[in-house]
Amino acid sequence: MFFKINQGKFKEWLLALKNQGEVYIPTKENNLWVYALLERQEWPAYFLNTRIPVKNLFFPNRQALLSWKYEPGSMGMNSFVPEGKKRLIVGLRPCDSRSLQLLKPVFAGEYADIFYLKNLDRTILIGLACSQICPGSFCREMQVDPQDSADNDIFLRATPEGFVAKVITERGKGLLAQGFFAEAGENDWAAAAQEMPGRDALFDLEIVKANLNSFFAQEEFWQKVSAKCLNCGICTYLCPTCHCFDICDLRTPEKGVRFRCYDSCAFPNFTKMAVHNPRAEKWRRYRQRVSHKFNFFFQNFQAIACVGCGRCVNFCPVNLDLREILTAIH
Amino acid sequence: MARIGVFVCHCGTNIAGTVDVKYVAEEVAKEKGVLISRDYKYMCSAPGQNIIKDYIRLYKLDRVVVASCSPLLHERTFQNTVKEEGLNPYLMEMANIREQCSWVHKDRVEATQKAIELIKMAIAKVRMNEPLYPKRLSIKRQALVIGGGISGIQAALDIAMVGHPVILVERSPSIGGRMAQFDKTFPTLDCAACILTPKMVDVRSHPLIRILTYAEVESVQGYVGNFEVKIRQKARSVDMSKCTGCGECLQKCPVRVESEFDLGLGKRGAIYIPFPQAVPNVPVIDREHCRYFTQGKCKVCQRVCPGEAIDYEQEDQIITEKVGAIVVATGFDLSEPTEYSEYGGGRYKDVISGLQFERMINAAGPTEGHLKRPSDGREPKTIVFIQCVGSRDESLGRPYCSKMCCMYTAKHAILTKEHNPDAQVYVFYIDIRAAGKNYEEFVRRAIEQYGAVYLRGRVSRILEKDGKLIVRGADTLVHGQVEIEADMVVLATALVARKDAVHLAQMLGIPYDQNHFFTELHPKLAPVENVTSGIYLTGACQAPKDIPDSVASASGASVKVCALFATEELIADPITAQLNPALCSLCKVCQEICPFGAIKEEEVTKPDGQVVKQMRVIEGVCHGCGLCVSSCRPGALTLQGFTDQQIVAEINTLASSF
Amino acid sequence: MANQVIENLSDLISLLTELFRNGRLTSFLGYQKGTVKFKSSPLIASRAEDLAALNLDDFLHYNLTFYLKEIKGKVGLLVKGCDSRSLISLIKEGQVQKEDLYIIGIPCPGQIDVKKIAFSMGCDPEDLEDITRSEEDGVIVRFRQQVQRLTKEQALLDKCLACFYPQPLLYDVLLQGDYLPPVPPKLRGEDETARKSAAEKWAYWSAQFARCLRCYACRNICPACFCPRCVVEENMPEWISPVPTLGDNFVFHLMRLMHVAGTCTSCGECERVCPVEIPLMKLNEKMAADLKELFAFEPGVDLEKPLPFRTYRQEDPNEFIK
Amino acid sequence: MTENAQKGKTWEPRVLAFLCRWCSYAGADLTGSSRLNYPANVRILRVPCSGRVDPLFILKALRSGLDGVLVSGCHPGDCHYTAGNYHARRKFIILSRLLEYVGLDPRRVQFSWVSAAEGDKFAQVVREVVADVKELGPNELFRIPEFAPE
Repeated sequence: MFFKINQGKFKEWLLALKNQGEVYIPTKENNLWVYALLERQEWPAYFLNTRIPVKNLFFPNRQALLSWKYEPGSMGMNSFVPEGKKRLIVGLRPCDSRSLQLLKPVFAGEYADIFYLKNLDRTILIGLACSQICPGSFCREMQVDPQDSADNDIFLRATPEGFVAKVITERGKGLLAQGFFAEAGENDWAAAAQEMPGRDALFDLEIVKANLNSFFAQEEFWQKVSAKCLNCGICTYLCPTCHCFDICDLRTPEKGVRFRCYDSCAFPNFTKMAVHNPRAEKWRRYRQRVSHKFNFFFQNFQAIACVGCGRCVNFCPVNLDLREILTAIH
Repeated sequence: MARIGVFVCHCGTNIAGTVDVKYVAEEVAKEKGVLISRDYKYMCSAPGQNIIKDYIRLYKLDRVVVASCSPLLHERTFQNTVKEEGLNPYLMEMANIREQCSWVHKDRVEATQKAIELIKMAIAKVRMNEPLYPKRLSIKRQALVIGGGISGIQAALDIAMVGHPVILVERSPSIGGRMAQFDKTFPTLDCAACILTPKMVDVRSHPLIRILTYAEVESVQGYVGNFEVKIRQKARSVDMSKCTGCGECLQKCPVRVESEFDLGLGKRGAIYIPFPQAVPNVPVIDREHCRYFTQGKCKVCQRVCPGEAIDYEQEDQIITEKVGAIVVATGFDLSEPTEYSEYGGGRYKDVISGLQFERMINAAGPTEGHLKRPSDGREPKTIVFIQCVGSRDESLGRPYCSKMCCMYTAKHAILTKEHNPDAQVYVFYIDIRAAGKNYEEFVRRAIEQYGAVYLRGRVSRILEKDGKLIVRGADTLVHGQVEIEADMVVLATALVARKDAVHLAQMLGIPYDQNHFFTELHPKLAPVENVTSGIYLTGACQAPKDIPDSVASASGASVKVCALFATEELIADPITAQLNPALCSLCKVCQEICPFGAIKEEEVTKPDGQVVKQMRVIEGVCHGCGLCVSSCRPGALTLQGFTDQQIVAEINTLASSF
Repeated sequence: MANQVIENLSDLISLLTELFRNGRLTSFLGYQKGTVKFKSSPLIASRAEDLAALNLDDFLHYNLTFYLKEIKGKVGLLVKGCDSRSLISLIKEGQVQKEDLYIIGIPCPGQIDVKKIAFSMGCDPEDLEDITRSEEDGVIVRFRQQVQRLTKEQALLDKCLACFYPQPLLYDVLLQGDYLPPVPPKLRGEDETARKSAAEKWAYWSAQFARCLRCYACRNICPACFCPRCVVEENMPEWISPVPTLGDNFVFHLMRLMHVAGTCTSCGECERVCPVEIPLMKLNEKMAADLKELFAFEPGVDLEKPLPFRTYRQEDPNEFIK
Repeated sequence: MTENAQKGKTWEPRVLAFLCRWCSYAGADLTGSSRLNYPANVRILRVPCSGRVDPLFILKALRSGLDGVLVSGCHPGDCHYTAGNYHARRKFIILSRLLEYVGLDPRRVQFSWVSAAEGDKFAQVVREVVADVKELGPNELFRIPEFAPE
């Protein structure tokens, strides 16, 4: 089911969406693109993708889990389960939309993570087709189509006049039935597709997957490819699918809050135990990151934990390029 | 889990009058790990201490907090209390709820609340306390005395008298120092040599004292009780074991150069002893001037020496010795008279320094005790003495008083008059500083009995005219200019630190002031000690000092050395820095900033045979200030008794936000 | 210091190859082509064969000295004038020995500040299509079918506009070239944030630090951060919570500044790598200005002068103390 | 602070004072033995030397919600360990200026030299610091807005 809308109406529609819940749109703040609560800012005329991936709105770097307080003779506890307030995120790129679905099995397993699931449940996702291939990205190799995505409630394609919308879910459909959109057809949808600059595929994901097991033991390979690595957390923190976390308490003698925050397999301390660190060397940590995304995660969840968004490539302080490693493995 | 007992003292009404001690005890009992919390009228009394002991036994307490007066007052008391019950004394902490709470606050609610928080801080700290044990270090019972002047001589004798071996190192060819240059001593006018020479002989003949003259300390390593010193014995070119001191060589040496000892007023040979009573009475060859060394031939001394003691091939030797303590007695230098060009020092031959005058008037000196003008050898009739030449002069960066000049100038005035009662003596002074036993009387005698004319004022200029010195100055007491036609002018030049004082200070790790005088640990209460344990100061290397002061400080330093040697082993306070090499980045900030030189780099062989560099805290030297700890960025250093964990635990008890 | 000058890149590769062969070098740090636009990539060579990738282009931001924290042995490396100051700092901190290094100075025409260019053009760095240095002056930028000429002041890193040490202060050999500052160096003007009221300053820095992800890229790329364990990782006691609260972020950044004081040469790598654009150079510059004003200390220019927290003068400022 | 709130009192600042054990701690003792008065808002933490005070202690105290910090040591030249206070002074002025730069009023973190003989000065210093901090109000700088105390 397709609809279309012109620029002016689109802006009105965004404002109208605020009646439904909190609306987040891509916004440039402090020189970087983030999803920000729609207040007075304009819909951006042009943007590639947000610097901070959308996971941050579902699995934030600082999630309060519970709080406690000692009372004379007892201890009061309080949980921070998110309220069911509805949210709408407009303008997700297909890679980020995919990442939210990829993370679902992680948080929905035997011990369901109520925070992530509730956030997912209360959020309507309105995706947007890409206008350009981001630097460092390899989405097509990762089987993410920059022009289409089924991981949203609604998916938009921009046209010179406005947008063509594809309805994917029922709750998505509900949002369009508000008089802002006009009906459109398959041909409008197809016409709105933008030509993405072509490039030969760097690698075949299937072959990478198949080869990873045999590469695992090649220490020299991993040492060489990870030599530049800084051990910083940029690639993991900006990765839409990385989801390792730490749990810490902040407290005074009387009260405290338990938090969840990001942790990174790039940090030497990540695996540090009392007397032993199984991944003390950098190459082991780097191997872990690649293997987890392309091998272990697949073994657990039958999916690859990478959407090819290219953030880790583009923002790596030392230009350590995951694509090169994958190509080499291929 | 810690088993903590808290004991809250009433101190009569001193604490209980302002702080609700019962409530405090109840409140702190709720803290984690507190098994018992008791209050009592006087915790420091015998029954009070017994309460603590009883509860330690009864509850098997392993930590104790005493909330009472200041730890500066009773920390030792309560440490002993818990120790008597078998607890390590460092497992006791105090909360100061008297001096820093009940005595400074009036509001009972506020004071009570504060007392509770102070005790909670102490509880938080004591939880982190660990038993600490004093460290024991061995002591090498041999002392090194640097400098063979009267201070060094006295120190060597005192230490040796107690039975400890002493190495006395003197840079010049003989011991004796400045005092050997003097004629008479104030205020008694007894002859310097008469009282010094016997001491020099005592030193020479003492079986426990080893004199190394013509020698210099080259390096000092180690720490209190365990120094390793390297001493350079300069080549004397005379075999000490063969020389009989007959003096034949001195007579026959064809070279004549200015004698350092006589400050240019006399001559000596290239082979020489500085003065007749030298100890050891063995000459040295001054290779810079010796004809054999400069021109390749001569060897007169070798030919005349009956003992075949001359050895031109001798080389410098490095002597390595272990010592437990070092006494620094390196004395002073004198400022250059040339600093005052208006006085013509160095230009006018008859303008001399006080020490030159001292040599001149000395019966054993270059003029055999006769006053003679250096220019023409005539006896001076009118002598002007000028005080404070180079001292108390901000423009030279030397604001201090040289202390001795007032006295020795009075002495010189008296001696001049005694030599020639007709001589006229003028003294220009700024203030007369004669604070000392019989000192003021001595100066009065110079003025009243001997008729020295004291003029209060500065000399502005000295001119040479027809073989006379025209001294122009102010007499501030009559508010007028004076002009004196003098035959000789004597400048009381300033006592200054030795030229190489800084070099020695850095070698020994002792601090020095802006004038390069060495700094004592405390100017009043530790006047001979130094921040570097095991190194003691005496004499004029610290500041201008006269003979009685120098001798007294030498004996003081000696007692400190003997006290150190009297202990079986060094017991070091366990409040010291500890280093975890695994966290150390080897940036060496600790080594650079440690005021005591307690941190050293050393090579360590690991179990796998690999040799690595590591920093090490020498516990015997560490004073426990914690400066290195707060400067150590990776947290490789910690201070026992005041660890980061303890301090953060204290802060955290006060936390109100997160 | 040797006066040898290397004519060109191929001579440099031959020299390095020789040094690898005779054991004078065990590693070499240089630059190679990057895989994304406007970026080169560090080259870590552990044998002569790796040198083939050595390439010097217009984008040599990296201050390679930070790799010396990790890569030990006989290391050869390329340094720009500013990078050499980090070497001096590291020698003073006892982290490297001059004898272990083979230092090759390279000329630097000033490094292009892609973020600054994008900001002035009102776009994102990713949107810029092409940046080329122009012969006469500055750079030519292509962006969405537009072509724009920018002056050096508009196009180069701020630190390059204040380049007082265009020639390395420490080197074994120099690569042929002009060792001149890109523009006549000017001291940086007063920082406008310093003039704000306390509340405004707090609001400004709160907004900056609130973004901090605590990815530690600033610390890890910093040559001055060489501790085997950073205090932020210490948990007994825990000085700074791993949770990126505003307060802990403040403490982390202030602590880091205190720890690199005197060693930090304001090379700007921390700010360049920050994924959330925290203006860390403002803090570095503030620290540098204070050290200069209070202790007459300039980091990384003098091998002899003691680091500011390793010495003191009796006449140091005292008025701030009651 | 919450305790006071519960007692229905007005807000009272809490100031942590790091005192060196040789000079300032003894000076604070003298304040007591001289029966001089100062506000009860100060909590004293004994350290061996002002040189032991790591700037992190100060940041930690502020982060913990203390409203003010005082560090006090021996006068220049009087350090029991000869130079601890000189070294500390360098770190303190740098820290103090940094805090000011990021918008923290320097009156929240103050320094003093108080000798063992200056009981009256200690009382005066505490009075001044407490008055300053009172004027500045509670230190809520580091509080996480969503968890501001109820």
